[in-house]
Amino acid sequence: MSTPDGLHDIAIETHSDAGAYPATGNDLPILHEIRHALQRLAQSGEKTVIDLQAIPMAPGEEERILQLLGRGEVSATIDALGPSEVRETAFAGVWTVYHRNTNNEVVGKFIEITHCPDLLHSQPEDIATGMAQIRETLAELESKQSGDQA
Amino acid sequence: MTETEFLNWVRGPGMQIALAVFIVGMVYRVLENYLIGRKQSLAEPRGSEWTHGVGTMWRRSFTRAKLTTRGYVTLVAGYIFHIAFLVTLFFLAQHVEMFRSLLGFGWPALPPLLITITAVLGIAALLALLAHRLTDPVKRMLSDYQDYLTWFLTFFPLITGFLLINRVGIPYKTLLATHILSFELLLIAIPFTKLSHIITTFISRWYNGAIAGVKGVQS
Amino acid sequence: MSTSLERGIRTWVAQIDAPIASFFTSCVHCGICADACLFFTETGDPKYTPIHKLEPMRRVWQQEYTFWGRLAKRLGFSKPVTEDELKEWEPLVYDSCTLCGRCSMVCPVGNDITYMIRKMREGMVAAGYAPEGLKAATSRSIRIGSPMGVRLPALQAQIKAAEAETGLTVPLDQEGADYLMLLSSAEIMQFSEIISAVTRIFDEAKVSWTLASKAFEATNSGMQIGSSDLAAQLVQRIVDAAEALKVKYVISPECGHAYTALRWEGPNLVGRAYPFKVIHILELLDELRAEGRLKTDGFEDQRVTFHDPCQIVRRGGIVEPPRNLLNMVAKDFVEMEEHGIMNWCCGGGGGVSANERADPIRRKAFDRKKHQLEGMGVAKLVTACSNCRNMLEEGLEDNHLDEDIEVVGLAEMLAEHLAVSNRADTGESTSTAKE
Amino acid sequence: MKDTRTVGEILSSQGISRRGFLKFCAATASMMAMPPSMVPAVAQALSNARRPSVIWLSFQECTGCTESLTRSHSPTLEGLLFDSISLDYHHTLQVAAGSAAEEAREHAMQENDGSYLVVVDGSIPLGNPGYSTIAGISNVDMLKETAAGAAAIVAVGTCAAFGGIPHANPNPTGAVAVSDIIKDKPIINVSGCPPIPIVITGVLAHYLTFGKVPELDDLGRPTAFFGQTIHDRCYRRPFYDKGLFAETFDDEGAQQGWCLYKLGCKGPVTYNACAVSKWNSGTSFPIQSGHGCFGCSEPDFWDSGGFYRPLSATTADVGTLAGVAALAGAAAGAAIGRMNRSHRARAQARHEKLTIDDIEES
Repeated sequence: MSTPDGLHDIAIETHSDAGAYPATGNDLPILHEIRHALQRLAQSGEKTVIDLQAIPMAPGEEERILQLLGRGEVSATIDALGPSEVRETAFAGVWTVYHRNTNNEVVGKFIEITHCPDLLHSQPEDIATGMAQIRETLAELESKQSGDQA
Repeated sequence: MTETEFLNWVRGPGMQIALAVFIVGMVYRVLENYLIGRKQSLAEPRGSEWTHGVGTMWRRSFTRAKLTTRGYVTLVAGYIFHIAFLVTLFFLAQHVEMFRSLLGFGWPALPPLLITITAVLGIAALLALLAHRLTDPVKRMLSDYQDYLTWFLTFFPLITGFLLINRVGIPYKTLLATHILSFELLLIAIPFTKLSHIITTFISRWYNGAIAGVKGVQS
Repeated sequence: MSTSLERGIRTWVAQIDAPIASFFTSCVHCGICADACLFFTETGDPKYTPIHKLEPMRRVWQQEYTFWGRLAKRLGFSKPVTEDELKEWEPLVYDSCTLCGRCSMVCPVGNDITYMIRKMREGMVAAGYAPEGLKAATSRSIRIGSPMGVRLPALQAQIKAAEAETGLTVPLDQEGADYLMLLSSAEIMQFSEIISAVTRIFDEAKVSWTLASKAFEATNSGMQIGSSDLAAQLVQRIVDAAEALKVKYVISPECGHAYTALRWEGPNLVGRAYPFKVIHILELLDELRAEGRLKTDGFEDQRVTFHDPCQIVRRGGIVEPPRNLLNMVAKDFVEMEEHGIMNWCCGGGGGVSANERADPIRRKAFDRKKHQLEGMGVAKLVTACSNCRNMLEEGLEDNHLDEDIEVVGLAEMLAEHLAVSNRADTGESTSTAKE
Repeated sequence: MKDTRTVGEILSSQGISRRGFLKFCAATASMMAMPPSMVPAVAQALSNARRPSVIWLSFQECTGCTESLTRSHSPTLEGLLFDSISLDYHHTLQVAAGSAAEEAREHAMQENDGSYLVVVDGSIPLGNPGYSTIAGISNVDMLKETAAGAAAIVAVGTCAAFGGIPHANPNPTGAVAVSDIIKDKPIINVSGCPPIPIVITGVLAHYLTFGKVPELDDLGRPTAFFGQTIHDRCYRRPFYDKGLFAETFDDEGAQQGWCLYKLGCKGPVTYNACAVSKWNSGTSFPIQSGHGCFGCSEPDFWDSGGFYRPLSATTADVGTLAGVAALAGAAAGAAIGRMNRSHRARAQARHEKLTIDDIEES
């Protein structure tokens, strides 16, 4: 079965990555940190954010940690300066927050231990803007109505 | 001098200087002694000078006598130190790489955990030997400044090396350069001090064995 | 030309050789040699550390034979060896060293410290620093022929007594005999039984032997005091007599340092190889035993042990013969814990016994032998050196052990058990039977 | 024209929501290697930060640093940042050319005297200024002139920070680092060949956010990024600790991802954020792709004895030296040895026999 470029004649040996790399041992400490953070959250309501980008990861390690955390009941997408994915993990109170830019590239990875990530809340500044906008809209509608009546 | 310049210097010119001094010095010292010469015995020999001399070079690594406590302190700490130091020097992977760069060949290394143990043993043995030198009346009487200088020069590479493989707060680059420098200082000091025993011991043992060998006496 | 510091230093310069330089270079000041020295172990005084006894000669080596030492000397930085130091070192070198050679066996870097002390004494005596007792003994050796002042008539008297006792002739000045037997002064004066003992043994074994009237004394005070020149004079007498009598062998008697002087140093002292061989009496007896020419009868019924004379065993290499011989006559022969090449010195070798000044430290050092014997339950302490024998007897007496333990010479013990064949049947004897 | 609006005002004028801004702040804090707890402070500071003027000077360089910057993995973020700064001069990126370009620089310098930021990539030739000129102005003159009114200087890349490759032996142009010339201004060294893009933008973001120079190490590098060695944060470190090393680039050890120390990795002596930030959108970094670290963010990395020589190995040739030393030692030893031998022979010749009279007299 020869092909014009003959590349298929070259025997290619593939090596699997699976198991080839060591765990740097980040998973256990991170889980421990999360456990402590959850305890603080339960006792005093204190929130914790872990920046996954600040941790040196071996190849495949981040995936393993996410796998350990699992999937919970809530997931949400925020569309602000690109998509952000907010998910509750299998452990209630533990959330993953992944920020992407408008090119869909990840720019921030966090694990948040909180009742609900702050970013899901509507922000006071945006509420103020919204209020202004709704007033404007109302004013516009009302003026249109009164104009119609007139 | 920046840290990098320091490291580059000790890895290059520093090592050249140290090796040159060591080789010139040791070849010189051995010849300076050897060429004084000695008389061949006219007595009818009962045994071989050569084979007995060579045998004693090895055999004298083991003691025959019963010693007193102070002797056993020296003996045990001395054994531990020498074995630990030599294993650490020759069987840490990083050291094998150094020898490879000097000799053009290397050999298998031992696991770092084992080397950490030998380094700790070496350090502990040296500390014990220093304490003993300061407290034992015989050693204190025999000691001069050289005994303490050479102790420090031997201790220095061990302790810097130990810190190097056991993450500590000191920046790795400075520590590595200091460690290599400490080894170079040790090399340089060898021909000028009692440290030259690393070579002359075997010559002395040979003479001892040869003198005994002619008489067919054990040594 | 009289002795002087300058002459002493020049002697050291001439004596220092490649081994000495190597030994000084190698010393790491570990102090292990102290543990091998009975003068240190029995006193605990660090000044008795063997290598320390060489300090003045070490400085001479450094100043005369090393680059830095020469440079320092030229620039006036070095500390010259002084008269005061020699005075201080004299007792260390002569009173508290028996040249027993134990330190040379334990030095981890291989220094033959005994070899060094021997050369150290050359310079000391040339500088005029030697103990009076040893000087007097040497003087008697040179002028009279024996360190104890024994003259020929005294020997002749002992010969007569031996002949009377054994009924055999003790050959004297018999030209053409195979063996020339030497004796030590102590044997002639104190342990004269040896003469009858060897006469009987040699007669039985048909050994052709003789004594020499011009050279009966085997000891060598010249070597003990450290003067090769005088030692050579004493050896020369023996060489001359042996050559005149045309013997094939010269027998070194039961005396430690005599063996070293005659067997190992002698040819180097007189500057040529001998035309005869030197054999130790124990070697000869062991040979006779092996050839079946020495037969014994009966056994000692008491427990015996053997004290190894340093110069014969450790420094002489005659380790097995005394044991083979002892086993012929002793059923309960036990070894000391440290025996053979690592046995301890009696404390009086190397000229120490001739040096009255050393008496107190020598007696103190005997504690070592006392400890060795403790609990062994031996009734007889056998040895093969008349000096050791003297020291052991004296030491046991000091420690009130002389009632329990008897000191015996090995050849004598053998002679006691000698199996006597029926001479009339054989009808011939190399040893002339008394008519 | 001088823009006096705050960053907050600029962003909100672009219709960016508070949520968007907070997300931006979270990503920026992460980029600046700050803990997430600092996000509110960053947001506060950024809202009120004023848009600084930036003059970018390129000297003896390869444009790799600029390439790195423009290929940073979050263009929209950097885009936002650059919207927030006024890049008034960058001769690779700017549209203006010739005298217009130089006028833009001079204009920016005048208008923002004392407050603008100078970014430099490339080293400066002191051997002969003619090696590198821009618009007829030598690099050293332009640097001095531009630096005079600057609030701070960011030396981007190892060339600007430490001299880099132009400075390597035999350094034909006499290249030096910015810090060798400018002594009276704060200088932030962002070394690397090239520097990690996110580190460049992180440093600029820090300056923009807080209006001041971040904490620096003794080589003038921000400790937030250069505080730890590659080795300390390397995922292959456990192999180093166990003594498992790849011996060649294709052996079993290499395939198993073992430590690259024996293959010359300079990770233990290199301070940079590669092991954490990684390259190409966080995909990988040299060690992860199977090659040891060069140590490119360190001074003199090009002259540190070869990329493939283990750190503990000696870099100099010692074979000839050992031979020469042995011969020299033998010659000296033989000379003094002969002296020693004749010294001894003379002493022996002068020896006068000791007699019993001598002894008896003493």
